[in-house]
Amino acid sequence: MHNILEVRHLSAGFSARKSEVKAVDDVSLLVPEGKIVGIVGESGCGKSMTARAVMGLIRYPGRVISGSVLLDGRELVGMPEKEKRALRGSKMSMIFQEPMTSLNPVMKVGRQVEEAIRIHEKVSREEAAHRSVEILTSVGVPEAEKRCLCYPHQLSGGLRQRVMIAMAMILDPRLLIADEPTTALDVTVEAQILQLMRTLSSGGTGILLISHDLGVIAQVCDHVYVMYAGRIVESAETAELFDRPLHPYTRGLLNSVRSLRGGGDVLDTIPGVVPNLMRMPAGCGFSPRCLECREECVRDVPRLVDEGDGHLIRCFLYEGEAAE
Amino acid sequence: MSGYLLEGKDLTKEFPAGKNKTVHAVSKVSLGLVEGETLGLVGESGCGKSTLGRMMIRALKPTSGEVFFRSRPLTAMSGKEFAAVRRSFQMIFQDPYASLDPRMTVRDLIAEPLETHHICSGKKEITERVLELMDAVGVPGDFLYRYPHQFSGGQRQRIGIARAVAQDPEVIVCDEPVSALDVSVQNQILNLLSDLKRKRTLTYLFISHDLSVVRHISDRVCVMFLGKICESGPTGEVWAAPAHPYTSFLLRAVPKADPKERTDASLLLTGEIPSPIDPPTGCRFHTRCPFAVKQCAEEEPPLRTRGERTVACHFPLDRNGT
Amino acid sequence: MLNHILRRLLQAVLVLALVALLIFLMLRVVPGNPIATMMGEHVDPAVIERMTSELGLDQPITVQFFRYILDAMKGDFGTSYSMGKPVDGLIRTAFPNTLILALCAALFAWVMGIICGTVSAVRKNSVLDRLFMGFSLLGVSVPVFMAAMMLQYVFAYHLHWLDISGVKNWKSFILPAVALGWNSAGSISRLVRSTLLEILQADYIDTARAKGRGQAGVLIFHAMRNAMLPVVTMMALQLSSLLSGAVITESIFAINGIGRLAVQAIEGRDIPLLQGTALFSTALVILGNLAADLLYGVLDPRIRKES
Amino acid sequence: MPDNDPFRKKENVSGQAGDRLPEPDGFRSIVKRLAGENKLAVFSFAVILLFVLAAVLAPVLTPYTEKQMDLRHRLSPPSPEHLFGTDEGGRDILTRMLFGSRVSLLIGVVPSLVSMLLGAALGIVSGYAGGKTDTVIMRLADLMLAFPSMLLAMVIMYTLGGGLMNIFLTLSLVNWAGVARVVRSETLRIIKTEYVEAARITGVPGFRIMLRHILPNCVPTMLVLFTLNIPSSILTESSLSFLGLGIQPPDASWGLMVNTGRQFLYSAPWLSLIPSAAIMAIVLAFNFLGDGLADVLDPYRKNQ
Repeated sequence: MHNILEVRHLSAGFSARKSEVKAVDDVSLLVPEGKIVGIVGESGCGKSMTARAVMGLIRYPGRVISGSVLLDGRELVGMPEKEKRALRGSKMSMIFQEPMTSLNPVMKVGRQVEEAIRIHEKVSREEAAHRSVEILTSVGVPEAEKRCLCYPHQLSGGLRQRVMIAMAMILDPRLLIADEPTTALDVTVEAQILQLMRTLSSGGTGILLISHDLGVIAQVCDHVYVMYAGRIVESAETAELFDRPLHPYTRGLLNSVRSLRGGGDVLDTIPGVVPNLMRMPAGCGFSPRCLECREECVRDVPRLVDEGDGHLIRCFLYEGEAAE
Repeated sequence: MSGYLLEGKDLTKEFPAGKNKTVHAVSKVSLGLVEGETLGLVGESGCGKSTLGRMMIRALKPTSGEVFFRSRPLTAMSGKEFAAVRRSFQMIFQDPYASLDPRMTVRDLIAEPLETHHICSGKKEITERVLELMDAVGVPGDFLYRYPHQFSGGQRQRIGIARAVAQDPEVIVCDEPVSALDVSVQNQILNLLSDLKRKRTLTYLFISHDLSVVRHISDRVCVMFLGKICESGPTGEVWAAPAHPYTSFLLRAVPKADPKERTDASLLLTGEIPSPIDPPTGCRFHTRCPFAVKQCAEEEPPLRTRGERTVACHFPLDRNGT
Repeated sequence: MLNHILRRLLQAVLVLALVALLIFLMLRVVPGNPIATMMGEHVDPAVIERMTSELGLDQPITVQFFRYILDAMKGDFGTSYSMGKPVDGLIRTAFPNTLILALCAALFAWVMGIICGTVSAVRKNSVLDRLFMGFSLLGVSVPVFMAAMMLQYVFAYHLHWLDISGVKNWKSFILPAVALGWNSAGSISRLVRSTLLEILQADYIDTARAKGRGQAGVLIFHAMRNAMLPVVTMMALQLSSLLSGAVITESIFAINGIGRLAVQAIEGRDIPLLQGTALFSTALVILGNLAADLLYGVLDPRIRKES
Repeated sequence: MPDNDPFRKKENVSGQAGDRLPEPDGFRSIVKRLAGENKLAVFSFAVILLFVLAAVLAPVLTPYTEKQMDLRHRLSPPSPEHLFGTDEGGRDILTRMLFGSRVSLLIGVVPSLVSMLLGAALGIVSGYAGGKTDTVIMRLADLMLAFPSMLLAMVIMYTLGGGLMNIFLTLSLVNWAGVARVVRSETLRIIKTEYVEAARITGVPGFRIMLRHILPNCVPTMLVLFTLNIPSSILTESSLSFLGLGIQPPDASWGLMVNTGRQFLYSAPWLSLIPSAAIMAIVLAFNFLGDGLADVLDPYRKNQ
């Protein structure tokens, strides 16, 4: 299948006082056409930074350190800003976690939605306005024409996120990056937005969905990458990953999922806390919290190895086996 | 009277919102806590669960209605009378970053309730007590003189919990105590809360939007929608067979962490939550309810009791979900 | 919206009335008969007495105040002791000069402030940024009288480009306006810079960039309007300090404006004139604040709908 | 309080606090950070110290006295005997500068301190109490802010007459309102925080909440306001003295010296230039220091 997005050995971070801090370390991933690919991880694991690196929107003083990002085969790393700008909003677009702060508070919704058309195509205002009403309707905004005249603060959270999606989808991009698109929403609205994501991907758009919520990932993703401390620690088809989690972190994460059906008195936990970027462990990022931690885990970073059927894993528990 | 430790009757809270407009945050809600239980209060944002929780311990004055603590009217007490029972109530907050004064050390933070209620006196004695509390919540005693910003979110929440239990309260309102934390840390805090409850005979009013958290921690649950309670009962039973359509849709909408159990699009609620400024007439859920008939729009459904469960719906669902 | 305007207007009138009372009382605290003070010691006491009663100064202070207010509402601020002319007439002749001076100074301050602030924010930490911010801080730190004298010395005395003092034509206003606006330009450019830097971190700026907006587009279509909100408030506050500064610039450049009238009033121990100028300037500031308030409502839809 | 959106901060919260988060603003840490990040502010602080030292040691540093006239040496240009020259009365300018710096520094610090204490107290009470108390205090503040400060000062000085004490009073009256407003809005922000709610629920009395929770959290703002009020007070005094409404001769004040030197601007420019430059230098130093403090104390700016 055709891969819309191909990220190869991407590293990104920023220079602190004396040393270089890598928030994203050697990340490779693929987003095929019409699929939803998920990145799951906790705060500070580098998932948002990866997304921003793809879009070329890393905030100063952060930057891409090495690696390559291919959008439909075109290299984005090192591409002149002007060319990249032409791709943003037309070939690839992004929606953010906070629909409230991600919309300009002093600009009418309609103007914000049609903005991408006005930037990338030479069309009249009427034509642009017409198309923005159309796209708003298609992402499920009722009375779209009336909403176009509203300011963002007059809309509910769910509607705002739909507006964000309409804004991102108006030029029918090849790639949509969604950074925690439902985290700020209520459960019933979250389910609607996830449903919308599925519809969008069935139209051929490749979606890179970033979330901390295993539930969201399980519901919509076709393929999952698990990130921890800046690295991809495991990657597999969604069903495979939830069936046969291999990495101790993934297992811990899945074990700590609480069921609606209830369970034992004491919940499973992962001991310790998420590591700080400034004080990353030398070896495997998870080693300080890992119950199966060995000597080499503290010392060296394990390689990402294939455990069969494209199920990749970065852990010494499996590296040995693969070598044998 | 009733067997409740803490009971709210017909509590209503309205906030002014601009001219001639009122936010009906909570409308005539009655709620009772049995001693030693954990009561979950569930609902989406803006449903009034936090407001209700605060009214129950007089952290917020109700517009109308009354709260009884051991059958004594809490709301009617004078400031002086309330000061005498105030020690029985505490609260744990959602945001561990905002709920600890950034300019106080851990010792001073935890010591504040001890000093306010004259539980112990003398610097040394207070410090010893603080150290005991830190130990009880799993924060190392070496951190006594550190400031909140030097801790992670989970540890801060532990400090907040230590502060809450310092005065040996009877009732603690937990307002979304884990929703700001990382997934892998949430369970640590939930386990700590269960553990403390067992050791100190506490009663929790546990406010959360996360249905799985509520399922795990609470004995009974109240589901709120737009300032009203629509259903209550033992958590296991309600979750297994919801009687109110809203509860049922809510449970179905939760994204389950199992790719084999994907939510069916046809079983989702449509539309948005109506505004609490101008709530719908009759049953407040009728604008989103696929089963609504004319009666639902006109008549407000009364709370009906069936054994341990209550439901406010003209046409409650039976066990098969119809 | 109309309701909002009316309420603000009412508030403004109330503040103005209180200001009038305050000025009135403060000036009445001065010990001794003001007429006697003004006329000196060798005047026939009978003359002083006659004048005192003519001006109503022998009445109880409440009566004096209400008469003053009633007269003021009719546009009559009394007669200047030292110049012997009606105060409102004096103010009316002086006002255009002050207005032109203040407007020119404000224009200079806003244009300079916004341009320097924006450039500094966009080119953060560049040489240009440091240069502009150095100038801004200098602007904030230089006393108005120093700026005025320096400009006078260099451009008028040394280079003979412009007049030293007095009002002859539009060019006469250049030096005073720059001297007066210098200070405000500094504060505005510093505010514009810090506000813009904050706004450029906002999420919606990322959204705009994700749509393919370039730096200029982001700045013009998204950042500027939001950045203007605090600047508008600041400008209103600047009006007050502009009028304060006008007192000094007008004296140095010998411009017949409100500020110079106030100084003359003090030199002549002329209570009606001082009262009139102080009240008039305060009214201007209140009016400016009101205008800024309404402008803010226009710029920020969130405020507009709430009121 | 209406329901907070429970999802609001879900993912923004980072796992572990690190070195990048601001330290609590103990005096030592402020100095440390200032030294580390803003060399200019440290330099300014040194300049201010130098001025203070000069003001204190004035009588020791000069053989002349501030009022000592010498009509044979009127308006003499800078020379080894008179480093900054003499004025129209033959008085040594350096000496008058040194004594004038006492006035300027006192004028800078005393009213700023008074107005800050007054403004902070009224601001906190106003914000915390709300209701009628708030309305009364804030209307009063509006009133003070509506006056162009120069004119208000002029009216007060007219009534009270010139002199150091009256200038103190005037400047305190002019400045408290601004402080009260800022502190009030800061208080309003703080009382909405969960830690104040926690204190209330615990039953901590109102007075104690103001003292232990609100005041310490206002201190950084107050400190910045204080350092920025000093230069503005110095400027206002010099302007008043310049107009002849402030310090009265033969006492020395920089503003007054500029004023008297003005008539000799073209023949003996140093008479007004030197005191002007001194005013500028001290004001600049305080502004740099205030800026540096604001940078260090404001967590938002720090995170950029």
